[in-house]
Amino acid sequence: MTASTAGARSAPEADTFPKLLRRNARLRGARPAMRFKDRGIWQTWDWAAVYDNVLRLAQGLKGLGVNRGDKIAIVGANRPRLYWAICAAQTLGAVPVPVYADAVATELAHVIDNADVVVAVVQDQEQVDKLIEQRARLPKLRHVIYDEERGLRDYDHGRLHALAGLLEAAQQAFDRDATVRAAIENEVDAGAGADISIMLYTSGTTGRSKGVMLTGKGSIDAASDTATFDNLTDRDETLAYLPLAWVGDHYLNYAQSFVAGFCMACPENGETAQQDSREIGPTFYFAPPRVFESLLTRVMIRMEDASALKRGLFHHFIGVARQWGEKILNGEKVPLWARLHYGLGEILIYGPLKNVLGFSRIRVAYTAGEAIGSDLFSFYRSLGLNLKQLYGQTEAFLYVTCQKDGDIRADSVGPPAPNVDIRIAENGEVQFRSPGMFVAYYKEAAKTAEAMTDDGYVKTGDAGIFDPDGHLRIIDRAADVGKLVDGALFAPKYIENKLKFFPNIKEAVAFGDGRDHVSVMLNIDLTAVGNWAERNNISYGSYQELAGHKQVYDIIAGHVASVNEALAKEPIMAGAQIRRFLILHKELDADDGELTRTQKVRRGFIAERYAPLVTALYDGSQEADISTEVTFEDGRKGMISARVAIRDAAVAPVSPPTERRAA
Amino acid sequence: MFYREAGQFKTSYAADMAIFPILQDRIGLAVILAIAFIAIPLFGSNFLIQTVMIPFLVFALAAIGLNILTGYTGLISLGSGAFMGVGAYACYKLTTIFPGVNIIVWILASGFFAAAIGVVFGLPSLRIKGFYLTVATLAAQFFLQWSFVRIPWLYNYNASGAIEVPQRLLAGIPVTGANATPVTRYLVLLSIVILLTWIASNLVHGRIGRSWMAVRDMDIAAELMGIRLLPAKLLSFAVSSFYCGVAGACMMFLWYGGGEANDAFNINQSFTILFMVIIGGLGSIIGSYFGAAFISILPTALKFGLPAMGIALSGPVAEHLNYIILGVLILFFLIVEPHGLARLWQVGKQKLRVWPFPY
Amino acid sequence: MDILYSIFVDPFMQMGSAPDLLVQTLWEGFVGGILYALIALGFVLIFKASGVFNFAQGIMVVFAALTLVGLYEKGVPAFLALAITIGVMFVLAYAIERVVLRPLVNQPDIILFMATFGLTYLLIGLGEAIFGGNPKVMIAEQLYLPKGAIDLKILGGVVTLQKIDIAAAIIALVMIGALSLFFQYTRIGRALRAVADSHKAALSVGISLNQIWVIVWFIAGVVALITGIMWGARSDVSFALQVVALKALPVLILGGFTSVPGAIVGGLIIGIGEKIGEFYWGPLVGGATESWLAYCIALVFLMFRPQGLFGERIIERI
Amino acid sequence: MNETMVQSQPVVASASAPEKLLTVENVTLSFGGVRALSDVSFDIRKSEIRAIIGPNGAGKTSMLNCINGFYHPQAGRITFKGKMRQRMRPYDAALQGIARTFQNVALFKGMTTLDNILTGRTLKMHRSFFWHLFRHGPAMNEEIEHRKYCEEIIDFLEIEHIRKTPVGRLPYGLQKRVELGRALAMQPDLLLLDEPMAGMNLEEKEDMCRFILDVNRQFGTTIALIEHDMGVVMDISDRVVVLEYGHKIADGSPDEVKADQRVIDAYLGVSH
Repeated sequence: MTASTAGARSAPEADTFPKLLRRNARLRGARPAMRFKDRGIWQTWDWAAVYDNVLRLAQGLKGLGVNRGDKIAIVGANRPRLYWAICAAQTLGAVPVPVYADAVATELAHVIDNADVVVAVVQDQEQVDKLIEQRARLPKLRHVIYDEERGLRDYDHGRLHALAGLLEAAQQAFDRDATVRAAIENEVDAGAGADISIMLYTSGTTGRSKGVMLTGKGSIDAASDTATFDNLTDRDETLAYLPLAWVGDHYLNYAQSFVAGFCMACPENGETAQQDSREIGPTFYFAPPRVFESLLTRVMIRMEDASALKRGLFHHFIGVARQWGEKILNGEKVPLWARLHYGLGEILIYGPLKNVLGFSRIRVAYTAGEAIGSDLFSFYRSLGLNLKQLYGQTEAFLYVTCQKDGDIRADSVGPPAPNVDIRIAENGEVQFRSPGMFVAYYKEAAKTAEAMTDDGYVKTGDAGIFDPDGHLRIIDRAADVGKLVDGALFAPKYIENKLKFFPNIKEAVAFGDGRDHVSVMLNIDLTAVGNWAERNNISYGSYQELAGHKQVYDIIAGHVASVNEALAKEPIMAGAQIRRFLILHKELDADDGELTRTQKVRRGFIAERYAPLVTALYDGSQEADISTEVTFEDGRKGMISARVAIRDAAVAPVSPPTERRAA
Repeated sequence: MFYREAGQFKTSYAADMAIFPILQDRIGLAVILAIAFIAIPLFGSNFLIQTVMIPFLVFALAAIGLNILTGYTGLISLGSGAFMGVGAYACYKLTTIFPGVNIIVWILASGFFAAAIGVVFGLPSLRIKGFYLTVATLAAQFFLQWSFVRIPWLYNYNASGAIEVPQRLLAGIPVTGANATPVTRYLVLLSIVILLTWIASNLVHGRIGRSWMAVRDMDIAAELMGIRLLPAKLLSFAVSSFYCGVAGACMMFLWYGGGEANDAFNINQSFTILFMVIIGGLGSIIGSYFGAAFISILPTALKFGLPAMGIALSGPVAEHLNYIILGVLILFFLIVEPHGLARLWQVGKQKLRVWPFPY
Repeated sequence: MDILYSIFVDPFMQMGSAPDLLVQTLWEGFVGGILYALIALGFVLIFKASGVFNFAQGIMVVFAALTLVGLYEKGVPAFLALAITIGVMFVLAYAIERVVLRPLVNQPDIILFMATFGLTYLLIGLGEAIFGGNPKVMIAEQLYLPKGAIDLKILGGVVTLQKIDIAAAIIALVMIGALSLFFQYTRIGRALRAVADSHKAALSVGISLNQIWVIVWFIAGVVALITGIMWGARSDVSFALQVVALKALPVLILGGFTSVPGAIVGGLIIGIGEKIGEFYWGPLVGGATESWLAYCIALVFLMFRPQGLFGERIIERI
Repeated sequence: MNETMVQSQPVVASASAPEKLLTVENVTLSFGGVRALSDVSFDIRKSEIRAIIGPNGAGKTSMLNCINGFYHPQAGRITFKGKMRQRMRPYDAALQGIARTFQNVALFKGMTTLDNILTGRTLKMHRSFFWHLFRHGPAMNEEIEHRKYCEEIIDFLEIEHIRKTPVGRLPYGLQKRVELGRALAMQPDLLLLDEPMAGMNLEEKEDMCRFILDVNRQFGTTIALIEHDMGVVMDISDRVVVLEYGHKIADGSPDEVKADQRVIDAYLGVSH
């Protein structure tokens, strides 16, 4: 790994979170460390106080017989006390295991059992009840500590403890005898950077969830790199509203705040999170694309109810922002009048808008998880919100790539994060080595082996490419990526997404794996194309009729051609240009099993269902007959048959390869 | 639109319960005060100060007083004019009996006499509610007005039967009497009004104010909460009358410079102040200012504004027009916004806070 | 000692020594009371029907009288002027219902109360603007109202009764009689009584609230007009009357807001009370006690019977 | 719940020789000729949930009104904490530690949720008028101290999100909750609830039940409640007294009452 870029990189005296905490308590003891909207105001703890409480809680855990290496489950919403619990566990060299609070009892039990948890620190009665319900499955769980007493008064407190009570007791112990506290402080020093600092369970979308083990040193190195990268300081504020058990929260809020010494604020509850975020006005912000999306929709809906004047202003200045906003944000050359015009917009619209959304003070905002629509992305950026993308994984302790200020695109996730080493495998899979990369899956040696290459790279399972200036582009799940017979890389989703950027194209299904060229089946977007038809007074009776219309084909052919041009510019993809396409006579429909319920195309199924068309696509015929069973809205079934035309697509000349490797 | 509330969060109850929790509001307030204390005295013409600002401030004070009684405690009074009179005469007697004492002390002290009288006439509120009580306050109005005229001792047996404000100095500068410049009187008045406004808002934002509002909204429930009705009402009467009293004293000493009860403290004065409260907004301190500004400045505006616009008006016509417009406006406001200018202000402010959104 | 004497003994000695003066005072109090009662009547009608405490009743009296006289001065024959004035009162009632009551329906009482203040100012402004502010003489003889006085030689003295006062008394009584008949025996009358009890009931009678309000305000207007004529004939027509009209308020307090007989009795009590008070006790405090005596009487009275003479006992429930 | 909320007396199981908090003996109340209550007697034990049920117009609310001194029975005696009392004003009831909610919500419509609850603290506030003139020093400290207490209640009733909303704008269900909060703020020894669940949907009813039970358990507050929903009553109350036309027709544990023939008759045909 190359030399550190970060100031605060883990020196031995700061290679675990408890050590960092102590450092912060010394360096900036009076600076706010955590806030929590409770009882109507933002209760605030400075670093000294947090350190104090962590020590007390550690003392409490020790009292319950927690030893090095024991696992401590943390279950609940974002609450300072739960964060203390995490750090307290780390102080004792025990391993905190945050678990999703909304997990149903059985999932919760699975994780706790799988992780051999001995003590669980939970938020409230709800969680306690889950554990009691599952107690039979949890022989190893010795104690449960709860934060909110409500409703738990009458429970048997044999193995149930109030967190407040532990803190209280610990305080008395400290007061009685100074050595007790000293002993705990020694525990802090006893911790080593190489120790497992936390165990994060990957949300089990694929199979059972696995416990990803991360070291303190690794985590801190990674965090300090990115903290420096975005020059986060102890003047920053974040709102900790992401699930405690998700790597994002542990990284962005816990790790980075410990490293940079900034303050994290916990919302009062789900209902008030939006309002709380507005009050706090975070300077560093993360949200998955869908959050930004729903925000935007809400903005638009609310604007619809606004007076004509306001709406006029709004749309005018949003237009201005679309035109100049990103340029200004990226520090490009912009004519003075445009700057003034934009400045006016800032006063009248952008500023207030960001204020209402609680974005006024944001310096750095990240989004990740799924691909973000370029319009959506640039909408926020054009308002002057420094929104960036990152690509990450639990196994990497989040960051693999992240975008630099002023060098942002919607379609790529940026260059490798500092000290991250990325390579693209032969099969197009993205592989990396990073400071924060995980040690192993807990008790899953086999799976660990699967996930790693022999030379110590982590397999992401995503296929990606580097664009000419070294920005990584995730194109597809590696599994889906195939090859044409001539060996050219074929990434169906990548092509399909490119096609779907055109409003006229609703769905696209690309074929090509193991064939001699790429061809696609398309659905036109009835509204978009319908409008066009009306404007050009083309009459049509049905989707089928419109889909079959010659001029429609011409339009679509245009789109396909431009996609090919785009592909031609990308050395890796250039080989997989679209040769032939057709427009389906019916819309792909989940009711017919052609789409998943989440509206993803089921390529295999479609291939079978429309086998005649697929063959036609490859045997060069100009049209083909197809008849398929369809399900109507009312559930009746029926056959529709059609003669579908097939077109050859214009192929673009391939530009000379200028592939670059990321350093 | 100008509000940037993101990042303004409260970490203590004191901050959360502040009367102006939003930074921008505090700034706005500071600006207004600066204008009132510095800009106007420096650049304001005597006309502006004497004919616009001073009446405005006097009425604002009286309106706050009545608002405490009517707006916050829900007791309608038509006696405020008379209570102002009590203040004026008290102040007159005090300063003529003890000329040595600082006049401002007496202006404030006169409020206590008004308060005492107010309590006496508030006593019926124990048994009487609503309109009945309103009529009871009329008794106060007419009886007091009558006594002002009938008891010569009150105006030191002046032949004119009127108060003749003597000259009083403050740090060697005349603040009352013929030689007091408008600016001095304005500044003295302004200071008094600001001070009392601050106190009023303190009262209504605390336990006292809550018990008043409780009595107003649901007196039975209030009593079951442990609020003693009579003391609450009487306190309200006392405070209200205190404010009216001081306002009356200010009116005589810092504005009229002398005058006679029947035209200064008559029933119409009581009505005028009631209108200010209604139009300004019941149960709102700032509303009292709006109402006062509106109704005290309207006549002036008519008398001097229209001719300035080239529309010549004879005195009486302006007078009639004034009546008509006032009547129409009252109706208009009650119909369009029964909660008065204060509500309009709130709504506007809310709009600015959520700008560009409608809600 | 002689204070007490002059308060508790002397006045009654006077009454005894000069009964004719007493009768004279009583009579004047009586007539004054009748007029108070008439104004109060207007209040009561409106309050019963629309729950509005019509502060403008007083000014409506002045306005009506002014219109009448004003029209006459503009050369309109007396009785035509009278007819037109009645028309004006109807228009007024209609306008009020349309412009004020309808938009404010379901608003709290105080708001409507305030609205009538606005009305007051509007009417003052209009009246003065149209007919000028200076006092006018009521066209009594043109309306064939009697002039002069009758001297009764009784009780060893002379009691002077102004004919106009007698006329006033009679007309007032007649009107009150007419009204009560109207309420008893006409469909509208019954509807009005119903609305006083509950608005739904009124609707069931088949008359819309809005109509009822117009009618009531119109009747109140006519009452106001008659009151104005009487009053004008006794003194003159000017806005000073407006303040006098406020006396109707204590009358209402005695009589209760919803009781017609209450208004009459209350009016008489106030009228006679303040005359007697002024005549026999006034001098002790320097006279001119009419301005407030009425209110203090009412106030004292209230302490003992908050719901008024004829008002029903209020049982509070929660 | 935070210590400050927890009241002095602990939760006593309604077992041997339960202490009587309030006794009503032969109370008779009539308006004019109408008899609202005739010769009603029952008692309320410390820390129990006592339900008063009965058909419409059975005199339930009148009973509560007598208990907190809003009505004065012509005959009979009411003893609270062993003190017999005559012609007591509602204020005195509050002073003695009786709080209540109302059949049709009686909140202070013009004030926010927080202010409404704060008014419940009035009796516990002692700072003089003088200090309130400045809203600093003692007065402010007192305000804050009580604000803290009210925040506990707000948290307890889960109404954080409407803390600063004028209650007039709240939906009915929430208003009832705020009213309960206002009563709780008085830290009453006896809490009278007049149809706390009237006009609520099922979910709201369940919440309200939970709150009532929690109040009773957490702070050992004695509760007397009027309720129409028999199901609810039988679930949460320890003992039930049944009124009909101002007469007591049954008194005892939910099961006993349910079995009582007269109660069944009384409820026949009465719609709920």
